[in-house]
Amino acid sequence: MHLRYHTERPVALDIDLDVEGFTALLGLSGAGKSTLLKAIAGLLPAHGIPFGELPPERRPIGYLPQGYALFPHLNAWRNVAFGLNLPRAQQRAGACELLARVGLAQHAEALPEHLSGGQQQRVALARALARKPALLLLDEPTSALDAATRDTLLVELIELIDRLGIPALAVTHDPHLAGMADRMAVLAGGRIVQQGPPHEVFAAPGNVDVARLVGYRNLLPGIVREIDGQTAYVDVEGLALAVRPDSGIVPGSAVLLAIRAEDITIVHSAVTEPPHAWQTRIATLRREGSGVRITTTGPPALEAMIAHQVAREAQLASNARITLHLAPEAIRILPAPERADHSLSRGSPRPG
Amino acid sequence: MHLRYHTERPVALDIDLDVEGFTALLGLSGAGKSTLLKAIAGLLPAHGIPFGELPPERRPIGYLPQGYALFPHLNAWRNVAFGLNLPRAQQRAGACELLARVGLAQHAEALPEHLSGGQQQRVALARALARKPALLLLDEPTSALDAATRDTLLVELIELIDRLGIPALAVTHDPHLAGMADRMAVLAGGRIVQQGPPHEVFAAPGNVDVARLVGYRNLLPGIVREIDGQTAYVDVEGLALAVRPDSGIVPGSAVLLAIRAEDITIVHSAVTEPPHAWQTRIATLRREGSGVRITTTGPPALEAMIAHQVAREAQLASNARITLHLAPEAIRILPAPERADHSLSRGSPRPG
Amino acid sequence: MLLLALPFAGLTGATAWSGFHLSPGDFAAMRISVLYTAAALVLIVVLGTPTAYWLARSHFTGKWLIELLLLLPLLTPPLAMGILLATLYGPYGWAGQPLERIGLILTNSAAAFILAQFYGAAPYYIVAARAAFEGVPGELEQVALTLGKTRWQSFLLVTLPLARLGLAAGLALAWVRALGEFGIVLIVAYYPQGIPVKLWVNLQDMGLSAVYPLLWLFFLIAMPLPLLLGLLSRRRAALL
Amino acid sequence: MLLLALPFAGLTGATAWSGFHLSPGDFAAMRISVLYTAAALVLIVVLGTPTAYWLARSHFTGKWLIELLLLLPLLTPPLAMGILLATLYGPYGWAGQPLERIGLILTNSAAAFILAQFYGAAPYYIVAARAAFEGVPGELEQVALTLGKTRWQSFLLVTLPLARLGLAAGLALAWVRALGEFGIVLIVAYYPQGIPVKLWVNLQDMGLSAVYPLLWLFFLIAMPLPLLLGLLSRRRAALL
Amino acid sequence: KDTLTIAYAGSMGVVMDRALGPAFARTNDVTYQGIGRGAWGLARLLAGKQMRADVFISITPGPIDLLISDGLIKRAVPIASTQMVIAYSPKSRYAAQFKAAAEGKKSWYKILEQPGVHFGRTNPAVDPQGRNIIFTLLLAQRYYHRQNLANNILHGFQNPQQIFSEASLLSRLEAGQIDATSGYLSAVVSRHLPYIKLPTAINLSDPALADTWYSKAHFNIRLPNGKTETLGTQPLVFYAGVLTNARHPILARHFLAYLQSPQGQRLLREKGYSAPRGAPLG
Ligand SMILES: Nc1ncnc2c1ncn2[C@@H]1O[C@H](COP(=O)(O)OP(=O)(O)OP(=O)(O)O)[C@@H](O)[C@H]1O
Ligand SMILES: Nc1ncnc2c1ncn2[C@@H]1O[C@H](COP(=O)(O)OP(=O)(O)OP(=O)(O)O)[C@@H](O)[C@H]1O
Ligand SMILES: [Mg+2]
Ligand SMILES: [Mg+2]
Repeated sequence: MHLRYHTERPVALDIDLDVEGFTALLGLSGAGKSTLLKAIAGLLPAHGIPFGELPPERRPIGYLPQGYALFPHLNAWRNVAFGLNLPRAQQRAGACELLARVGLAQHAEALPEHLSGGQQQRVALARALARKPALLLLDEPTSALDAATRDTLLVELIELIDRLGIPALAVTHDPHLAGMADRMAVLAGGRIVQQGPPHEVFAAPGNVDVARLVGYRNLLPGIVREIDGQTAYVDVEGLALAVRPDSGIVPGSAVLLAIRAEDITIVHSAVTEPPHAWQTRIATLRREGSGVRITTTGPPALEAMIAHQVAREAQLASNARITLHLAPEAIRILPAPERADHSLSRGSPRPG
Repeated sequence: MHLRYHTERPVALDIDLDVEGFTALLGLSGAGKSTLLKAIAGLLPAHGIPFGELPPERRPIGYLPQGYALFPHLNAWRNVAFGLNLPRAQQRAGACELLARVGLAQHAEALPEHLSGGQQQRVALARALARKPALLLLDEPTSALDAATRDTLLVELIELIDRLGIPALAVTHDPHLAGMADRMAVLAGGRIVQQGPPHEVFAAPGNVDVARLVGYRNLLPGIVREIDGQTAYVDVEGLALAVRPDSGIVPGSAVLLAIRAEDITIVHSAVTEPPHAWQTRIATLRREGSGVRITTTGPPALEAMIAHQVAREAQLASNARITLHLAPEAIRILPAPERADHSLSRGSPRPG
Repeated sequence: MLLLALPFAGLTGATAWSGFHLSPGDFAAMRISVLYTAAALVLIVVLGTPTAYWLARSHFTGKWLIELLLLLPLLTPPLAMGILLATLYGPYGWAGQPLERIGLILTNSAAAFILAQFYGAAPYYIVAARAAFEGVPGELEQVALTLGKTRWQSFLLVTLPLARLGLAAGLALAWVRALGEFGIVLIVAYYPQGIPVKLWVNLQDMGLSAVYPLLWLFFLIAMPLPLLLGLLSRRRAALL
Repeated sequence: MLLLALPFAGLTGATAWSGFHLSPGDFAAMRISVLYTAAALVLIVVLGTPTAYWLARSHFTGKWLIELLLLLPLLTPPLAMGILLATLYGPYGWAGQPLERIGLILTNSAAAFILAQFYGAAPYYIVAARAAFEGVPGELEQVALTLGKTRWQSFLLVTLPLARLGLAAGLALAWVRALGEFGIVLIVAYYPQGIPVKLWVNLQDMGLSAVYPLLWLFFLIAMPLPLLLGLLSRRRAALL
Repeated sequence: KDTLTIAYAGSMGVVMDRALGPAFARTNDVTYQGIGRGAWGLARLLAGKQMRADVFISITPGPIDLLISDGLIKRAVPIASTQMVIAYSPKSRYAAQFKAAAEGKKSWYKILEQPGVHFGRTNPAVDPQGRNIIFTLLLAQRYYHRQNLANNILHGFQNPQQIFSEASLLSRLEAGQIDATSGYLSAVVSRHLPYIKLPTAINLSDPALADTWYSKAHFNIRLPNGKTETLGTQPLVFYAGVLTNARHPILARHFLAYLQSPQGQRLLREKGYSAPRGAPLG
């Protein structure tokens, strides 16, 4: 399904987007994600296709609002039945079937305020499905769920969507959710700045906004020094990093290098530096669930994620001297941003 | 700081907990996490030490409630100044300093409803710090933040807490946050079922609840067949898995094996099976940001996370035959749960 | 609180319980009060609810003027209100004259009685209902639209049930006001005699001893509705 | 809505604008009305606010009885209320007698006037204020406690500002009710004569032509407070 | 069924609503509606066309004169008369003294002159009764040759401590919050209140005394319209007149005739009214 929507207020959007299967739309808080969904649902003045000329109650969409917006005076199954187009006698059975699909069969009688946040979200999802819509609009569908429930629910949801053949557009700021989608798009500055299969977007973010959103923790501005066949060398704060050159770059051009913390490894107490490795010191060090996160003094200051086992063997400690290794394949080359904007991941304008 | 608290309503808790530095308390939704914090803050009838005998306004605690509970009629800096014990003239400067610490210096004048969810949470955090408390109580302090902001803020918060020497108790259902803490504890069934440094808890969950919470996706019941020196063999649905034996187990005892999806690897198109490897088929396969998540047909049905590069080389596809490898060190042995309860990660009772 | 309850303790003491009896016509007055107040209430709900909803949901520049007009009847002393109504709807009033020609006499008639109660109670209902409607998040109505309900269905199925606490309070207030309305009724509809006017007549004709029993009767018939509404909304609130 | 505004259009038409003049004593009545109503309002706020807060926050089994007692004065026709007050606070009443001994005469005095207004308006204020307090989340008050404020400070700094919209509405309502109170005042305090009683006296003595100018004067002095309160709360709401 | 609407001076409630009205309604098969309120207030509402009635009954000629000058009444006939009395509360501290006075064993004015006595009356500026009690006391001052009698009881013609609205006055008297009030004999008898009868020379009941004796009482009062007026007595006679804009003029005339008929007069007498005196108005 191809969507074209245009809004002016509260935020100007000009959106051109393909929705196939389960499509995730990633964007920072305040980017206009909720605004877009409301526009498609007909709840905000907007121009667009499809549905653009229909009143909201005639648009064949299922909408899961950001705050769930369950009807507080109706219990779970009646909330779901609200969207069902069935004779009275069959409503309950129909609603319970949908609730069972989201794992809430035993909570059919509960009022929303007696459900936990995650349960509420699932009821709202069932309600959105009730109308058998031609398009599902999901606003942060998993924000209230713990990791295990989120993954289970998402997998089921994606299967359900495949089975019913209903395309779904889910907006989120969670890259994990985007990663599980059939297709993803990134919203920034009122436009879709990149779209495609998630692994492609994750592997080759088109600009700095996308890179940040999909989890590249190191974003280093640099200047291309020379290109030597399959390898280009980029100067980053005095260090020459080897990268696989992009078609577009020429020596002397300013670029931005994006590197995942997980892709930087350490080399065991090497006396001689192997290629693509250099010495530095650990600035901070912090144990996390899946490994040890270190930052280095630099230059350039980098963030790396080291597996627990490796960290133990290397006896990492604050201020210790280490050798970092960075494969050329792990570095993405992005166009340099017009102006350095370091507050992107913070200080976003107010949410919807 | 050692905490002992006991409540009866709305949920019975009997808590015995050490708080050192930044301590994370992990628990499922509805486990009573918020209840515990309110009890310590004096907002619910409870017995406990310390502070048990003081009225709420005299307890030296800083409390960040789950819904932030910012004062809607006061702008950001006045919200923060509410907790400051300074002469009128210095309040603004003091509040702005705290706001700057959470990266909100430029939003000092904004009213809460004009701030995004994450910004609100940070204002509430600054407000909780304003009183220079002897103990910080944080209820889901990062639930509204995107990954990048969350990590940045947490790192700063942990440093701040180190610097000020204020112990903090943060409750969460996010294992990632727990992983970054100095110390963590797990609440289940009204008690602390495990506590210690995060890497220890992550590496050796004491029971099935803890294992689930810290991200073990595979939880397999089995029977110990034999113990052979450093290796024990456990029957799991007909497969004998080699594990490093625990001191407590004897042949014939029922156990639960916990395995992370990330710890299961595949072996390249091997004709002969190496040790600790066996053949199976892929049931489902899904690309995610950091790799490909597969489930196998089993028995036993397992979930594994394969790096993108490996997956590409192995040309994984649905229904393809693969060889899984599972190192004995990657398997945790847990006591078998009293009764099989498969709805643990779902259907929790209502939240607070 | 205690202060407010004191006079009623006094009432209990002052009533001659042994010689307790009603005056002739008291029952007729009760019937009239209950019947016509119910009719006035229906009128108030039918006309007041859309007005309140409109005030709650629409935003335009001249709105404060409308609000001022709503305040006026609240503000006017009942006696003055009665005079104004008599001027307007009286036999020589410019609304009364044409209405009289079509057979609707608005002086000392059932219609006049209901009219007086309407003016006395409608503003209270509208003010309360408006606050109740403002408390219903617009988002829920919007979601109902996306689920295929029309605006009218969404009002019936979502807005009304969610506003019911406030509406019940408004209804109780309007009932109490309409039933107890005296000043306006005295001028516009001395007849048919409802309880408040009957109280006045009893006082003039027979003195206090005839007033107290009627007052008790009045409480007896006036109380059930507000109590019931309060109870119902509390029950439902507890259910939630 | 239009229906509600009609009588006032009628008033505009009926007033003899060319011969518009106030009767002597009208200004004195205005002074009395404004002064004493302000005093009554202070009393209502001082006594009513804690009562309303208590009703909003506490839960106990006998609460419905208290609520019923609150309804009673709302329900009682003003005339009956006046009689009850006269019985209670009259020179030989069992509350009036001791008060008279300490020099507080509650018959035809400023104190009696304020008393009548208090009983007429306080229930409205309490009902509105209670709803306003119920709208303030208890959690915010609790958070204020954890920030080291006492219960009183938390009430002043959090509850009051957050309830101010509803409190302002209650205050406006109480002002309007107290200022327009006629039935009770007529019985309890014929003197000093405020505007509503003066309207009645003017009507008897001089006829309608003397009533209309006084009514305009009444609107003129009664309107500013509710409008101001409405404006202020709207301004602050817009600020939020 | 036709509806006959009678606007009458408020003190006549009992005789109108319980005796004359129902009796007339029964014999003529009509519905009776009585509106009882201050005579001046009624007259103003009728004159302002805020109210419509078939018959208007007033005490004293003043309100009738107002309607006659507005052309709303052509002719009014006297139907009964009454006299001023002092009503007292049986619950009063002074009840025994009043009782003695009523039996002629004590001077009534000496009781009222005591400083602790709460005396009540209506507003002389707007109510005939309020004026009449002042005339009565001024006449008593001459009649008993007692200097300052009126002032000792009234403490000023417009003393706020004594002036109540009519409804308030009666309920206070019954509730025992006032010791004594002024009253019309007719109303006081209708309501079974104890009272002290006054000599004809001061009770304003005899038109024959009007010019020679009653007229000696007069006083100045500031009216609500700011003018100071000198007031003289008017006879305590009830006048009834048919309104020119009556809905049922024929029925109204029937009622007037009924009031003057023997049956009507008998009912009036039973409720404490005296025979009509004086000539028709208009
Ligand atoms: N009701 C409103 N009034 C004024 N501005 C608004 C309103 N709703 C949204 N905005 C503005 O529109 C912009 C986009 O809001 P929107 O809710 O679409 O963001 P979002 O991408 O959904 O953010 P989040 O991830 O926080 O939900 C925000 O910057 C916000 O300031
Ligand atoms: N006000 C209340 N009334 C009744 N039950 C309550 C109330 N508050 C909490 N509970 C119950 O107490 C239990 C614990 O609630 P609590 O809020 O402490 O959970 P939690 O661990 O903080 O969950 P979450 O992660 O969803 O915030 C829940 O099962 C809930 O049913
Ligand atoms: Mg949004
Ligand atoms: Mg919680």
